[in-house]
Amino acid sequence: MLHPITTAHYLVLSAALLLVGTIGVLARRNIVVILMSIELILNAVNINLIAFSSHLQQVTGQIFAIFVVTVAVAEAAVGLGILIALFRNKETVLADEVDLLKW
Amino acid sequence: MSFLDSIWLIPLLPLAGAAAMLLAGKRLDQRARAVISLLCPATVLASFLLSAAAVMELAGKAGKAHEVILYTWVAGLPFHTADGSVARLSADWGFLLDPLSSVMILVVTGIGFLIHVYSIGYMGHEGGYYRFFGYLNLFVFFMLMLVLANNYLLMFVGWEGVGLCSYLLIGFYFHKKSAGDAASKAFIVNRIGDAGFIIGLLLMFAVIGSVRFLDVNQALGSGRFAVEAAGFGTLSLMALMLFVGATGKSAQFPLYVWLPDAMEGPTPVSALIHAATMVTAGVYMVARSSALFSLTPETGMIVAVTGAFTAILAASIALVQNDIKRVLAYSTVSQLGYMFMACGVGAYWVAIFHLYTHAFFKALLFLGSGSVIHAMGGEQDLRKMGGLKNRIPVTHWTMFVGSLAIAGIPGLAGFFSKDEILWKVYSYPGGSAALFGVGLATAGMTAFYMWRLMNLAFYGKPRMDEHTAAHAHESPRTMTVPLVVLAAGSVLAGWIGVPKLWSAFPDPFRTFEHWLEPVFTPVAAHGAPAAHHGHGVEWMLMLLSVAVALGGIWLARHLYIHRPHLPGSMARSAGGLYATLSNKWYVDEIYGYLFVDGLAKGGGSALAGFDSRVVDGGVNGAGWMTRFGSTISIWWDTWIIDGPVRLLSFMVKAASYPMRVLQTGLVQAYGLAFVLGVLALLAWSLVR
Amino acid sequence: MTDTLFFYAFALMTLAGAVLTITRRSAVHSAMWLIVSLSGVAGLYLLQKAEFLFAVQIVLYVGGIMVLFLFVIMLVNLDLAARARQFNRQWQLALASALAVGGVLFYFIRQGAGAFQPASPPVSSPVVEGNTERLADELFSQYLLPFELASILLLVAIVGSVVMAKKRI
Amino acid sequence: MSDHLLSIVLFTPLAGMLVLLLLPGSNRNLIRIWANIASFAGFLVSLPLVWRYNKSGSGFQMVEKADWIPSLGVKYMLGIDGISLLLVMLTTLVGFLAILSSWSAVQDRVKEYYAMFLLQQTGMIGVFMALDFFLFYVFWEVVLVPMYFIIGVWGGPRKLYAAIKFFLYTLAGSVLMLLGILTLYFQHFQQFGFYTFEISELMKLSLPLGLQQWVFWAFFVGFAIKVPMFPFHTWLPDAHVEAPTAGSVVLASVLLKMGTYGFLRFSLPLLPDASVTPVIVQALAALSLVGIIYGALVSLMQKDWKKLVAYSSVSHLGFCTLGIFALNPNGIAGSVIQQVNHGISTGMLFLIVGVIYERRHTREIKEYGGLAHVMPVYATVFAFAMLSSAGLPLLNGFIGEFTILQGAFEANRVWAAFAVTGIILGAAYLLWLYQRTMLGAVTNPKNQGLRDLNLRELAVFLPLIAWAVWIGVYPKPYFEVLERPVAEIVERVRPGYYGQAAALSAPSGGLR
Amino acid sequence: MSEFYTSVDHFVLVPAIMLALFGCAVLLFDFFIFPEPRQRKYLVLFVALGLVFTGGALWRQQHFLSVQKIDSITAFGGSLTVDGFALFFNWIFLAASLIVALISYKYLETAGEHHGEYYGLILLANCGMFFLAAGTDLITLFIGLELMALCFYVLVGFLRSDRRSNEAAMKYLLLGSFSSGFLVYGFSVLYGISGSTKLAAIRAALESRDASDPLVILALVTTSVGLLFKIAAVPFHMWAPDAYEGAPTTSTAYLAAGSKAASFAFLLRLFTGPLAPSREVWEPLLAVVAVASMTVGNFAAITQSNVKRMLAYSSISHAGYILLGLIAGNDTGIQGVLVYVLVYVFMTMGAFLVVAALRRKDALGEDLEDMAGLVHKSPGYALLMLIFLLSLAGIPPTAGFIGKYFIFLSLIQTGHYVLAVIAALYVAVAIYYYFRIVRSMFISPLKDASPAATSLGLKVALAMTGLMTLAVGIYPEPFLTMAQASLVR
Repeated sequence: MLHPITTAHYLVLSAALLLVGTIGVLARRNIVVILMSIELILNAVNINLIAFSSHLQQVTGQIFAIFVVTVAVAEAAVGLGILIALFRNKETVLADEVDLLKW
Repeated sequence: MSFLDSIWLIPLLPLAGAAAMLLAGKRLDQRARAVISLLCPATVLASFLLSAAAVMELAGKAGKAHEVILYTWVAGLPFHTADGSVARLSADWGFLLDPLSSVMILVVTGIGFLIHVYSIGYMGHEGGYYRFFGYLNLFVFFMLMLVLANNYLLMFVGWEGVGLCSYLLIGFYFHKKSAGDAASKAFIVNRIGDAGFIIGLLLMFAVIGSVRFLDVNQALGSGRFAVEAAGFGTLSLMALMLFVGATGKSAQFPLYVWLPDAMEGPTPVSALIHAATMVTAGVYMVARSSALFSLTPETGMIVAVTGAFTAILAASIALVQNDIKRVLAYSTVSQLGYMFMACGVGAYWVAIFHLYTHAFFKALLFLGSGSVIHAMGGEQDLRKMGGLKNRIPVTHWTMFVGSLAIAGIPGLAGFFSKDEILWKVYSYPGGSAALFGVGLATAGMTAFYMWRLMNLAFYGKPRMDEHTAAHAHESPRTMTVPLVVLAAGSVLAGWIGVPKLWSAFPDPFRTFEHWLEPVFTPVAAHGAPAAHHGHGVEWMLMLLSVAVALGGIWLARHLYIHRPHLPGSMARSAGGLYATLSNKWYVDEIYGYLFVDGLAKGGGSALAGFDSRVVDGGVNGAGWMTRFGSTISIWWDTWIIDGPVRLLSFMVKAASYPMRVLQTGLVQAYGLAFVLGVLALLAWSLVR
Repeated sequence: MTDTLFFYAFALMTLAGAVLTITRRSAVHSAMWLIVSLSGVAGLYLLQKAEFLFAVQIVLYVGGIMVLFLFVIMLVNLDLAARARQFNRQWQLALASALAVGGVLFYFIRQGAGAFQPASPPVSSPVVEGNTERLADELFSQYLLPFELASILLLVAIVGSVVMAKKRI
Repeated sequence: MSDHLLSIVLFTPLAGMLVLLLLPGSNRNLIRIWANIASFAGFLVSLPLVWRYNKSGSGFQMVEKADWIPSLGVKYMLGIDGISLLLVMLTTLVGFLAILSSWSAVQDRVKEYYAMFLLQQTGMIGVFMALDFFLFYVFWEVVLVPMYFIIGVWGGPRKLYAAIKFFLYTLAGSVLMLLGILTLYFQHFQQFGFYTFEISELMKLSLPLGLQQWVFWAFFVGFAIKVPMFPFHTWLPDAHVEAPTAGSVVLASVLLKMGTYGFLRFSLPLLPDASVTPVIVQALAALSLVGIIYGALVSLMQKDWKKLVAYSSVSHLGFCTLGIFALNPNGIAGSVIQQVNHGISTGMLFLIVGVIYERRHTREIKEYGGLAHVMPVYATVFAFAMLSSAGLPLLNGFIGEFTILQGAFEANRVWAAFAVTGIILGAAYLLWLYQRTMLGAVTNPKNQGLRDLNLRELAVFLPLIAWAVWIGVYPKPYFEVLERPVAEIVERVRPGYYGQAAALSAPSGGLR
Repeated sequence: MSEFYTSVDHFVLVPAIMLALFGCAVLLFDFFIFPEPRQRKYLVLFVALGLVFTGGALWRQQHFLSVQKIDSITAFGGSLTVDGFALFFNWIFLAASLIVALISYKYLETAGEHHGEYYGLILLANCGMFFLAAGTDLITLFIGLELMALCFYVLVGFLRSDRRSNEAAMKYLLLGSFSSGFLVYGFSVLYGISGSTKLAAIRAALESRDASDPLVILALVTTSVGLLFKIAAVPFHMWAPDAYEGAPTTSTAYLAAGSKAASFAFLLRLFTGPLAPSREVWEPLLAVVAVASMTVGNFAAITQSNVKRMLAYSSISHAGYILLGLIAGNDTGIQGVLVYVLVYVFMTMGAFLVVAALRRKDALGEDLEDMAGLVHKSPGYALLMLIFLLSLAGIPPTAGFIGKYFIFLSLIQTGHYVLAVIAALYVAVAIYYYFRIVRSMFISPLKDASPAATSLGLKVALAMTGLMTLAVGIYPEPFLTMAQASLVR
């Protein structure tokens, strides 16, 4: 009945998470939520890395994951900073109201 | 140095005169006209004397030919002739004096000199005096080049040159639009002929490998080429093409239309260029190519028939013309037709003989008419003349002689040559009774229209207004002297070509034929030997022609003196025919419709449209979409000039917008594009 | 056996949290659900014997980033945004294309485990020392460079966010 | 020193330009004087070429060779043969006259104007001298930019459109040509193991016919657009009509020759098999013939004086290309001579338009008429230009046209037959133009007070007229100069043309 | 020196250390030594100094390589490799940073946002680029990329009070981190495939698998998507026009030159290294992308009226051209990519510099109209701009032609005739919009006579770019040999 969990399971899961994140990025108007969705994507990557590293019985993947987390933090920080600057001038956090630059 | 070696000076002297006019003419014209009046005729006289001397020397020379080569003019590169042998595209700057060219240069310089003298008086009161003489000298130069050249290519130089001068001289009164038109018409129609000439030359290069007269004759005579009696071969084509050139220059059907219009030029010009010399260049050229034509009987036939047709056509038109100069112009065309008839049947010396006599009396008639016009204060319409006999006696008597001569009254120059032509046309193997008939009819018409002219101009009661009548006076000496000289010529010139029939006269009276004999390949080369005709036939034909001539004269006198009302009624009764004749068989109209409007203008504009629309690419769209198409005119303009580039730029711009529209400025749309890209790449690598 | 159950539990937690994150109207709720999702991931880390990462996940993400997010959400008052539509005009299209990508991904995976093989694990004796130690060893020997580099990265992040967010520098 | 004669000739105008840039822009006359001096110097230094060129010497002469980009096998290599010699002389002379002619015509941005001309001068000379394909391409492109500015800045009302059209058209052609060049370059590497752009090296290639044809078409696009041959000619009227006088003169006299020169120097020798492929030869001959007749007919209908001349160029260049693809000595030699002739005659015609445009600022033919009364000298000069362009014997045009016709006739009699009609029409539209502008009464009062040519303007025309007469009366030197190079080209495309000829000539004893 | 940080490691790392050190130093100085806004311009000197030191370090490495006759030095257990390739690109980065620093102060003063952080970020970004060029380990590369990217997010948004700048930064950041998510996802799969993050190991692993392996394809596609985003290739280009337009022009120049060059270094490392085995998969993909980039870039640029935006599109099309070199893939092609990048950096920066010079307090000076009649008010700028544009279009004898030359040649050598023809024809299309600028500069009448900005730095920078653009065009030999020596072996 319950078969053992293989790496493939993790890959499927991460793929799914990636998709959810992607949808979030593409569909939500609120920039904050978009940033969150990006976090989701990075987590999907991490699931991949961890799965592989345990599959390969080495920690490289985990290290990689740590760095991914770091990057995620950094991006979030800068992103929110920019968001604040934007909000200061434009009074909005909705992605589709930001379209001065086009064509 | 001998005169023979200095023949290259003969053309050069008039050129010097022309150059002088071009450089210093204007100043001379203002300060010292006399200088011009002396200098220019002097150069021609000089070259006449030189020519005479050279001819004398030539007479004494064995072989009767002398070639002087200055240097290689067109020193082209090697090429393959039709038979694969190698030849070099080359033409000398060289001169050939032989009996044929000697006759020509004497005529050109002699008549040319007389007409120069005449012009001193005739143009005395005209502006652009120096221009006129400059052109005239230039013409003499080119004409001499034409007849003295030792190869066809150099001959073509003169050929084009005289065309240019006739253009300049016809357009001399260039403030008159008609003059300009006539000039251009003459040049362009001639160009059509020249195209034929050029192709002929190319063929000559391709087949024979050289265009030097001596080479060509030697090659054609060498038996390398058989007589093309069987079919219409390369040589026949070559000959035909040369003849096309001749029809242009010598105003034969279908290219004769320019000559009557050329009468826009000053009368001396008409006399020199359009009667005595230039228009005979074609005849000279055909005669020069006798070796070729003798190998191509079929072309010869074409020549003869064309000549005959032209002769009678022009004569018929001349019957009803009212412009004194036009009558003479058509008469010239018709006389040239005679000459080609002679050439066609292979009686080249007779053609040249007629050319020579014709030069005298036709020049005389033109100058005379000029004198008449001069007296009438510029009036050229015969219907407004009449009764000038006593007002301008010298002109009258000289023209009287001229008219008799052209009509072919025995003893006068015209008689000998014309009668010889008729006889040869009848008797030569190439000829036929039909041709003779046409010739005879033409002779009758000639006599008629000439005497119609005489009667309308000199006899009967004056029809001009008093003012003109009061001022009608004899022309100055400078004009009458040439008339007299020419009249004398018209009487005497014929006596060196007395028919063999008149056995009473010793051979010296037939110098002309003997003189020209060495130049032309004997008639025997025409395949079939000359059919023998009895003396009786010849006598009969001669009398017949004389009778016809007299008949024509009588009819003219009857109609225009005794029954002046008749012509009008006849014209009315035969309305259609009359209209057709006076409208010159509508040839000009037909041509105008066919070529000028049809081909050039129509084709040109069609192509201009084609160029802008089709070639310039599917401009419909381009112009239609063009961004700054403000007013219709601009729109049309851009539409017209638009090209593929516009089309391209349009398409690019058009393509530019969709690409930019994707750039909505919405960050998530960008993300979407990104994801679609991912999808595309994944899918692609999946399906491969 | 239990691993299997735990896996599905955490997987459900992760995905559900993720989905709710991107579907909640209010950003605050999204943040909360994100925490849930991240914790689920953390749980998966545990299952894979990545204790250290588990800790990092909880502390850094759930602790650090979420605080940051909430802070921002408070700073830029979002009630206005909360009342607005939460999905943009292209969301169906986005959904469709994302699912299409998913479809392709799953096609790959459906090709079977055989065609879907990561590198084969070394047949080594099961490791005795704990996860964190090995991690440390690797990190400070093999991956010293990225580690140093990461510090610069964080510096940039700080400077950057300060430059951006601060009213006047 | 004199070993570098070509370089000197090449760079004199450029040096002149550099000095020019240092002069104060405010002092116009100084600039004008200097520009004229510089260009005249350019002409003077080119004169020694004439007597230092050895007619009997084969191949290229006065060759200069230096490494430029060794790693690409690119060399700075100059050299001239008879063909280049004539075109270089044409360039230096016409370039000078063009600059002389614009003394009073150009009033604004004088400095840039002359700078552009001098720069362009170097570019054009370089095109005719380069023996390295890369170098050639560089010069080829260098010419574009100044001409763009000359048209675009000092041009007529629709100058912008004309300028960019010219630029785009030519560039599109030349980049495709570049691909062809690179193909040869690479093929050479594959066959000989080293990279070079040297023409003499590339001539050693032996390429399969198919490839040759591809490359040929690539070259064709580049050259045919420049010439311009029939379907690609539409940039020409625009460019000519809008360009300032001197611009049109240089454009017509020299720039167009770059295309025909390209055919002669590259297409034929480098791709001999492709060049004799019946399809290609017939196609190009057909295009040339269409160009001849078509250009003539279209110019018959023009209402714009300058546009008429422009279209006449299409017709005349048709003769040049026809001669080239007759692929026999006379065709090619005639083509080269005709190129020079066209440079002289059409150059004069454009100058003539310029003179009157400077006085009346319109090119509408119907605006004029009877100018011969007010400007007799002008009318005379015009007559010379017209007649030489119409190919009247004793003037240059005839020599070129007849030689080309002979060559074409040898190749294919029908071609010649068609081409001859071009001569008739040529006379037609030129005479018609002359008649409508010069003859007749002065209808338009505006034309009453026009002043005749002044000395400077006359000085511009006299050399050209003199040259026209020289070629017309004594063309021998030109044929001598061309004999060797042409023979080499013909031998290249049709090996044994001469040999076979000699063999055949023996029995029939060959007439002179 | 421990066993984990050997002298070799140090020797290899020095340039990065210098950059980081001076980066931080500048930040500190800005705080403590130059509180006065007026004095901030002296920070440029520090930047220059830092770059000089870095250059010195690079030179030592170069020297070492040439003396030892070795291709490369590997450090940190294979995560960092200094070879000709890395050095070549690092020189380019240095030049770019220097130029940007030189022009920045004037521009930022005019724009009213002159802060020391800008210079710090320039240096730190350059540090990130260093690792992109020299890194041979996925993690190092990833961190380097992010380091550079973060700096650029800030640089783009540096005009904090300007909405367009904010917006540009926001968009760039969102899409950038989104794409790097995909990139690192691909990395994770690569790691899974090979069990290592070292490029060499990955290559070995890929060679052992067949190219149609789904994992490989997955990794390949996601990775290349991330890379293509960085070089702004269609359809991952859309951030570029907005970011370029919104950013302060100096940042735009840096973005267009530095970031793009670094990304190409990164891309080449991966595609000529680990991903080389599966060429058969990605060659057609890249071909499509390249053609699409040239098409969209050129066509969209045609009708732009904002010069910066137009140049952005042109840079997209240039990315397409450079990719063609990679597609051809033979030595000529790669050398072509290197040369093209070198050339591209200078000409495109030059163009942006001129645009930057037109910035004034009141006017952005980015529109085609603002260029009208430039030749009348500052002929020098106009002339230089002309040179840059000709070079961008690839007209000899400017540098751009040399780049195009290599691309065309490599395509012909490898038989990609169709691509060659397309590329050639797009040259003609490109001319059209480049010459819209030329037209407005030289032919249109002068709009406003207010003089263009000028400063010593601007002059020097323009001199550098102009000189290089001409030098490479007229005497390319040294640069070609340099590129030749920098091929990845």
